[in-house]
Parts: sequence; structure tokens; C-alpha cells
Amino acid sequence: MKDPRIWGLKKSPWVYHLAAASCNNCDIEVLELLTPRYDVERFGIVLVGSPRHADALLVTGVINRKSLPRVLEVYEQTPKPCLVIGVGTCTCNNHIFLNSYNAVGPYDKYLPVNAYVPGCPPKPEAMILGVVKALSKL
Amino acid sequence: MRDAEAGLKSLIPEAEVFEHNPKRLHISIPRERLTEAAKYLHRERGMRLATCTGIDTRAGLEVLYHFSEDKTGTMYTLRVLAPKDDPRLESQASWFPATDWIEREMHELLGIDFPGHPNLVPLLTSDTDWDREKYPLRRDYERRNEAHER
Amino acid sequence: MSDRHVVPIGPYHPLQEEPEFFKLIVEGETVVDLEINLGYNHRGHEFISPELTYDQIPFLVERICGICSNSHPLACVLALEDICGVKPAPRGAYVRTIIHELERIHSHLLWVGLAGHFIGYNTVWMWAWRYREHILEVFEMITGNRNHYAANKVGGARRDILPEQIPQILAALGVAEKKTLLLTKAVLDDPVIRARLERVGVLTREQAVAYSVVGPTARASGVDIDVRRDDPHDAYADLKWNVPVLPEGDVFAKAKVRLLETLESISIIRQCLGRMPEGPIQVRVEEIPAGEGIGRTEAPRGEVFHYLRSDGSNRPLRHKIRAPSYMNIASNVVAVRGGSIADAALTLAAVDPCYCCTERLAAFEDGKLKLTGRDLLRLSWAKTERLRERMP
Amino acid sequence: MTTLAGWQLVLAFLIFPGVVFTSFVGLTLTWVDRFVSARVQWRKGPPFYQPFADMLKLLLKQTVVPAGASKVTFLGAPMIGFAAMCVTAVLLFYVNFFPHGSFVGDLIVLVYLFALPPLSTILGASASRNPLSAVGASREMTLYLGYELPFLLALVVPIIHTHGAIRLGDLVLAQRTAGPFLYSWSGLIAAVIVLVCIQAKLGYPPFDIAEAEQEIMSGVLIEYSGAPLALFRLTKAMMFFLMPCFLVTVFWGGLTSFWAIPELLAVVVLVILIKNTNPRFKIDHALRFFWFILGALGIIAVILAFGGL
Repeated sequence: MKDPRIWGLKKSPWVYHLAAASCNNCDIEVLELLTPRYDVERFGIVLVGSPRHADALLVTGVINRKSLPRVLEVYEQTPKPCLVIGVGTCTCNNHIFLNSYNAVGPYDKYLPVNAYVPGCPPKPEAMILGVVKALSKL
Repeated sequence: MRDAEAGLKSLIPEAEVFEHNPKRLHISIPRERLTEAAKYLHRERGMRLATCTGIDTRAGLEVLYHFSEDKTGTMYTLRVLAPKDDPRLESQASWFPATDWIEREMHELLGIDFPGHPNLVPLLTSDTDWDREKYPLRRDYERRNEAHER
Repeated sequence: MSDRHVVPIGPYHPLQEEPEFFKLIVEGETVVDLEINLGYNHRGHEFISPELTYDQIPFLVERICGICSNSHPLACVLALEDICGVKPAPRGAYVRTIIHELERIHSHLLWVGLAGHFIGYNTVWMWAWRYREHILEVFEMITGNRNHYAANKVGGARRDILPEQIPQILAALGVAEKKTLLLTKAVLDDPVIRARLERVGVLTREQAVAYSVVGPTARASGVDIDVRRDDPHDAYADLKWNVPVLPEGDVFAKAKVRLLETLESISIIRQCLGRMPEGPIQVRVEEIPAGEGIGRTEAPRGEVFHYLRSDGSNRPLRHKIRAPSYMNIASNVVAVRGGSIADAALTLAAVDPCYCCTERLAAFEDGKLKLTGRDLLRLSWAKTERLRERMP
Repeated sequence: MTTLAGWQLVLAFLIFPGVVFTSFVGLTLTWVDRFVSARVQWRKGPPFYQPFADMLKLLLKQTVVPAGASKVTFLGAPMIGFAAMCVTAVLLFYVNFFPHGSFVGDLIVLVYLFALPPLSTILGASASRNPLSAVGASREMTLYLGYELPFLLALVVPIIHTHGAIRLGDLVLAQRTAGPFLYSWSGLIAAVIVLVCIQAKLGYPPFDIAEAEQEIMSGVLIEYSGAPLALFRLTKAMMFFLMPCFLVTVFWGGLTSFWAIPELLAVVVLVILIKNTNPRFKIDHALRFFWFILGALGIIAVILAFGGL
């Protein structure tokens, strides 16, 4: 067993869903992970209600000016070590909103992002793969 | 000659009507007669306001009030022009709640002033870091192309 | 274990949720006023679209809303066709109509699930979303993606519906119809749900007209408007279906209108599949002349409005987009006033804004945070529980 | 009269009935709970080692203490609950295996020990200087006041059955001779009341009013992370094991009888079923439910007990 800390994190990643200026398609797909068809609880993944309990931040959307301070605040509140997993192409490279005056850039400008799940919206299977890959990289 | 169109012409003789196609009518009216025309279309003819469009043109800030007559499915668009140096239009929000948000949006994105609006505060832009003097939907707003920066 | 000190910022704790989208001002149990704080999803579509060519714009406007991601491109394409005065290819028009109605089914099923979640019936949520998967599978088969279908093009549709795909569509429709009927019976006949939704968040007809609300929100308040019937586009002119309109204006009427509409959509798709004309699915459009165009369609939440002004080049001069929730959410101020806090979450969800918007909700009493979004949800469930107690 | 020597006591406290054994069984029961709940919703449910993985991860994660929160109480609160549970475990098992060794009034001591975990939650929540957890703390207090009354009333019944024996040992002995109290009418009603109170003490639906929605420990313990949060969850897991043991000891003939294990599992399954089939109560509604409905039941049980039924 390598570092037990990492084993713990790998086996029970608690996820907090953070949506900043997203079109809600990825958010709906994130919710679909809980429904019987995909059921992420078999990997120990639980959706928690507060960043304090979270190990992984599932972020969606291209951050806009109004939600940027709040996004940074939530990241600061999450106890480290914590993963940041970007769901959807918006989190990878601002996607089609690159030149918008209100989109202030993908997450990796502000937060260390561990995994990107491209796709608009990514299929639920791709999201599960994203979380698993992020965990295996630890 | 539809009766709504006739009624409007009798109310505001100097209105010019341009019929794009049977279901799309554009009526240009002077800025001062806006409230009268809007009240006539909404209250007498019972039309629903779809939305308002603000456009920054060479001739000035043009605002289109799109009214929809649902029974016949025709769109009546009131066209009003506010000169660039005096971007002011009478606010309809006091008597017509549907225009409340759209006037606030035009105020913050295009810089059109709406005297008489109950609370003309920013609707969409950020409360912390946003330059209130710069209006993104105006033609002179400098467009940064991030694609090249990187 | 290293201890780190964190300075909490602001009167309310930002940790639990982002600043409120809906701020309920309450006195004791009743909601006195509502402050709506927009801007968290504003990405400036109208600013970006003049930089794109006419072919790229449908892909941009598709990303406005994740759940009705076919209505915006369709309205935009209709506006372009309005400028050129071009009629789409007959078969293309039918394909567009089918996809448009399929999206209404999956969007309404999604809302029924969320409404169930809001009053404490989580099995309804899991159930509705499980049967929604069939529709998403059909979408994946026809257009290649679960949402954001990129199905519309100026002059017709981008992909054709092949004859061998039709059996699976009909099968999925069969499942959807059976389950929607079950849901309709479950929702309309369940005494607790009725007691819970009736006379809650009432929007009178005058208020609906004053706020110019659209879609099911308006039809549930007795305003008989439906863009597919009033200003028919594509294949709607030669289809027959009835538009459910209810006078009560409460959340129950909105639920009923949406469920009945889903059944209508299923019959529309069956009519379309039955009379699909042969021929190409798109008409070649050489260039867009200078002029103005208005495109309107009936999205699951109401009328989507697109206005385009072109100057003859291949980029628009101005592109105005107005989503249906823009008008409906504004009417929440009147709908939620006077109601109890326990019903607040439900009333605000009744206009069916996207999921993210109903998540950010909190109640304040004289400036102090009283209940978070979660508490309001729990109050709503507890009320259901109480009503079930009193049921015979 | 066997009394445990010094090192035996430490061993008993740390290993057998104490920390290691109880937390192990408690966590396994939590897994049973999550697995059954998942199955009820056609889901596969987590693997068996899930609660242990959660514990390990939380123990090793960083603890964030909000500024301005009184550090000592914030970090001390979870330890109170945890310590109380360890002592309860030792006391409960000791009484069952050596009934003669129990002292007068240990039933009362147990009731107080069971009261400590909710108090530590309230202490922790109010110490974390967050309006949300303060709201949660006040609700937990109301809930505590609610279920304490019927809980005590129900415990009076076995005392009456054994003509005023406060010692747990006597209760166990009496049940060995005269058969469990559960089989008498008053005993049955009292057992049901205690079962519902267990549901409330554990904070499981329909009484998880102090916690937010589906998440465990989110409303009241919103500020906690890392080791303190792990301690809270471990305390709850141990309670999930010890409360049924207490019920079986007092009403169902003690833990040493041949039927103890199946009885325990029956109680646990009952708690899980109640959890999965009920939406939540509103706080004042729950209070009314406890005081009037359960209170009345308690009085009836006491009257029946006096009547010798």
C-alpha cells in the first residue's frame, strides 16, 4: 500500500458540484450520474452539499466576471488535498465563448485543474472515466 | 390594411409602415410618441411584448419594441431612434412590468438612459469588476481576440 | 493535521452556496418580497455572434441553454429564412419538427422529475429521469449527441432521419407515452400532490399579461398563446394537435399543462413520421441579402425570440436573443409573494428555469440569513409529509 | 464478583468491547445501511470497505478551522461524543457478561452517556460560528428535547417489571429467568418507543432535520473537515451499533442469550427500513409527534406495566 492517504482519497472521493456560468447541460449530466443507470456510489463517489466535505470539485462552465470571486472562495474553503475536475469543453478552453467580454477564462487560469473531461456535454461514462483517471494520477 | 395598423396610423400620422412580409411589420415613429404607441398596442390591441432590441447604428441608437399579436401571429415592431449624443428614451417599466428587465439590460450594455424607470440598476454585468462607462454592444467597444493573445 | 485559519467573508457564509439567485424576504412564515439577482450565467452571446458567420451561429446559440438546445438554433435559422424569404425543404422541415418535439418531451420529463424532487418524492425524480434516457438514446441515434444536436441549417435540417431508425423512435415514443400517462395519473390523482400544488404560487391572467409571460407559464394562467399554432413554421401548418390551456394559474395547472403537452408532442411526432415527404432535406441558400428577420418558435418553456439584422456580408450586424425564462422568471416576484416559505422553492421551480437557477435560493429575515436552499427544500418535504398525515 | 484488573480494564476499553471492536462493527453496519438503501433505489451500492475508506481518508485530510471559531471547543466537541460511546460500549458488554458486577443506577448512567453525542454535535455546531450550523444546532436541541421525554418514560417500564431495580444487571438476570420484557404488552410498546427514539438520536430520516438534504452531516457539521469530521462519523457509526445493543439488553433478554445476534440484526434492519420509507418531518411537527403521540404511548405502557401486563 503506497501512502494510505492516497488510498483513502482514491476509494472514497466525495464530490462537490460547482457551476459557474454554464449552460446547465453538464450539470444535468452530472446529476444523471446519480440515477440508477450510472450510479457512481458503487465507486464510493458521493455528492456532498458543502465544499468543506469535498475531496473533488466537479467544475462546469466558463467562469464569468460575476462568479469568479465566488469560485475562488469555494476553492479556498475546500480542505486540501483536493482534486479539480473540469467537466465539459467550457472548462478546457472557454469553448465558443472565447472572445466574450464577460468570460474571464477557463479554470486553469485560477485553479490547478487535475483532469479535463472534454465534450459538450460529455457522456456520463466519460465523466466517470475522468474522475477515475484523476484519481489514478494521484 | 390591418385595423391595428390603421389605428396606429390614425393615432400617429407621421408613422411610416414598412411591410417586410404579411406577418412582419416595422413601424418607425418619433421618439416622443413611443409611450402613446406602446400603450395603444398593448392595452387597446392586447398585444404581448416579445422583447426590445437596441442597435448602435451610424444614425444613432435605434431601439425596436417587438409586439406580437398572438391571434394572427403577426409581429409589429416599433422603431425609435435616439441620437448618440442624447441616448434617452422614456421608460415604459412604470406601467408595463415586462419592459423592466430589458430596459435595465439595454441601459448597462448599450448606455441608453431610461428616465422614470423604478430601479435602473445593472442586471447582468458583474457587481465587482465592471467598467460602467464601457458598453459592450456598441460598435466602438474594443474586441480583444483571445485566440491570438495566447 | 495542519490547522489553517480561514477568514469567512461577508454577512452570509459563501461556503454553503453561491450568492443567491433568488433572495426571499420573509416575515415569519410568509414571503413578503423577492429579490432576483441575475448575471451568473451571462456569457454575452449577442456580443460574440456578430463575429461569427451565419453557418457558425447555430452552434453558438445552441449553447445558451442545455435543456432546450434545439429551440434557439431553430429560431435563429427561422430568422435567417425570414430575411431571405426562403422556405425550408419539405422533408427538412419535418425532420426539424420531429427533433423539436422530441426535445419538448425530454425537457418536460426532466421538469416533472425535478418537481417531484422539490416536494419530497425522490422516486418520481429517479423514475422520470430513468425513462427520459430512452428519448436521449433516440437523440444520440438520430443526431449523434444526447443534447446540442446541431440539427438545423438555413433551408432545412443537417441530418436526415433514416427509415430504419423509425421503428426505434416509435418504440421509444411508446415507452414515453406509457410512462407519461402513468406519471400524469400519479401526479393528477395523488391527493397529497394535489393538496401540495393547488392554489400555490398563483399567477393571475392579468399578471401573466402584464409580465408578458410565455409558454406553459402563460397557458396555465389562461393566456392562450402557442407560437407553433399562431405563427406556424416548418411542418406545424399541416399538423393537428390541441393546445392545453388552464385558467387556475397555480403550480398544479402548470404541471398539468406540461404533462398534457408531452402527450400532444408524442402524437405530433407520430403524425410527422407517418407523412414524411421524400426528397432532399435542405435547400441551397447562396447568400443572405441585407435586411431584418424575426425568428420565433415554441421552446419547452415558451416563445424563443431571435432578431437578426444583416448588411449583405456573411456576418450579422446585430443578433438579439430572448430566452423564454427571461420573461417567466420576472413573473416570480408576483407569484411567490404571500405564499409560505415551504412553497417558495416549488413556486420558483414552476416556471421551469434550468436546474442551476433553482439551486441557488435562500431566505432572509431582516437581513439575516434564515434558511438556505437546502432548508427550503426540507421545509417543502416536511409540508408534503404533513399533508399526507391528514389524508384519509 | 469478578472485577477487572487494571490492565484488563485498559484492554477492555481499547480492544474488545471498546474502541476497535465497536467501531469495526459500527462501520460494517453503516455499510449494510448504505447497501440496503442503494438496493431500494435499484442501485448497486458501495463496496464493503467503503465506510473504512471514508474514515481513513477523512482522518488523513487537512482540518480547516474557521477563523473566529473557538478552537478548543471546535476541535474538542467530537472527542466528547466519541469518548462517551467508548465508555458505553464497555459498560454495556460488561453488564451483559457479568450481571452481578453492575452497580446501582448504571441504567441512568447509560442514558446520560447516550445523551452526550447529540450534545457534542450541538457544541461543535455552535462553536463553528456559521449561521447555517447555528440553525442546525438549534434544531438538534429541539429534537433532543423532543425524544428525551418518551425515551425516559419507556425505560421506566422494565424498572416496574422488576419491581424497582435500577441496576442493569438485575434487568438482565430478570429477563434470563422470567423471559424478555418484550413479550409483555407494556414492554412491546416501550420497545417501539425506544426504537423511534433511536431513529431520532441517530439523526436518520424521518428525523434528520438538523442535517441538510441527502448528505450526511452537512447542515449541523458544515464547518467540519478532516479528523474532527471523521470522529463525528465514527461516533455515529458506533451509536448505530450500540443503540440496538442497548435495546436488546433492556427489552430482549440481554446480549448473551443465543438469539442475541439475530435480534440485533432485526433491529438494525428495522431502522434502515424506517429510514428509507419516510420523507422528513418539519421540526415543530416532529416535536409534537414526540411529546404527544409517543408521550401518550409511554404513559399507557407505564400504566399497563403497573397492571402487571
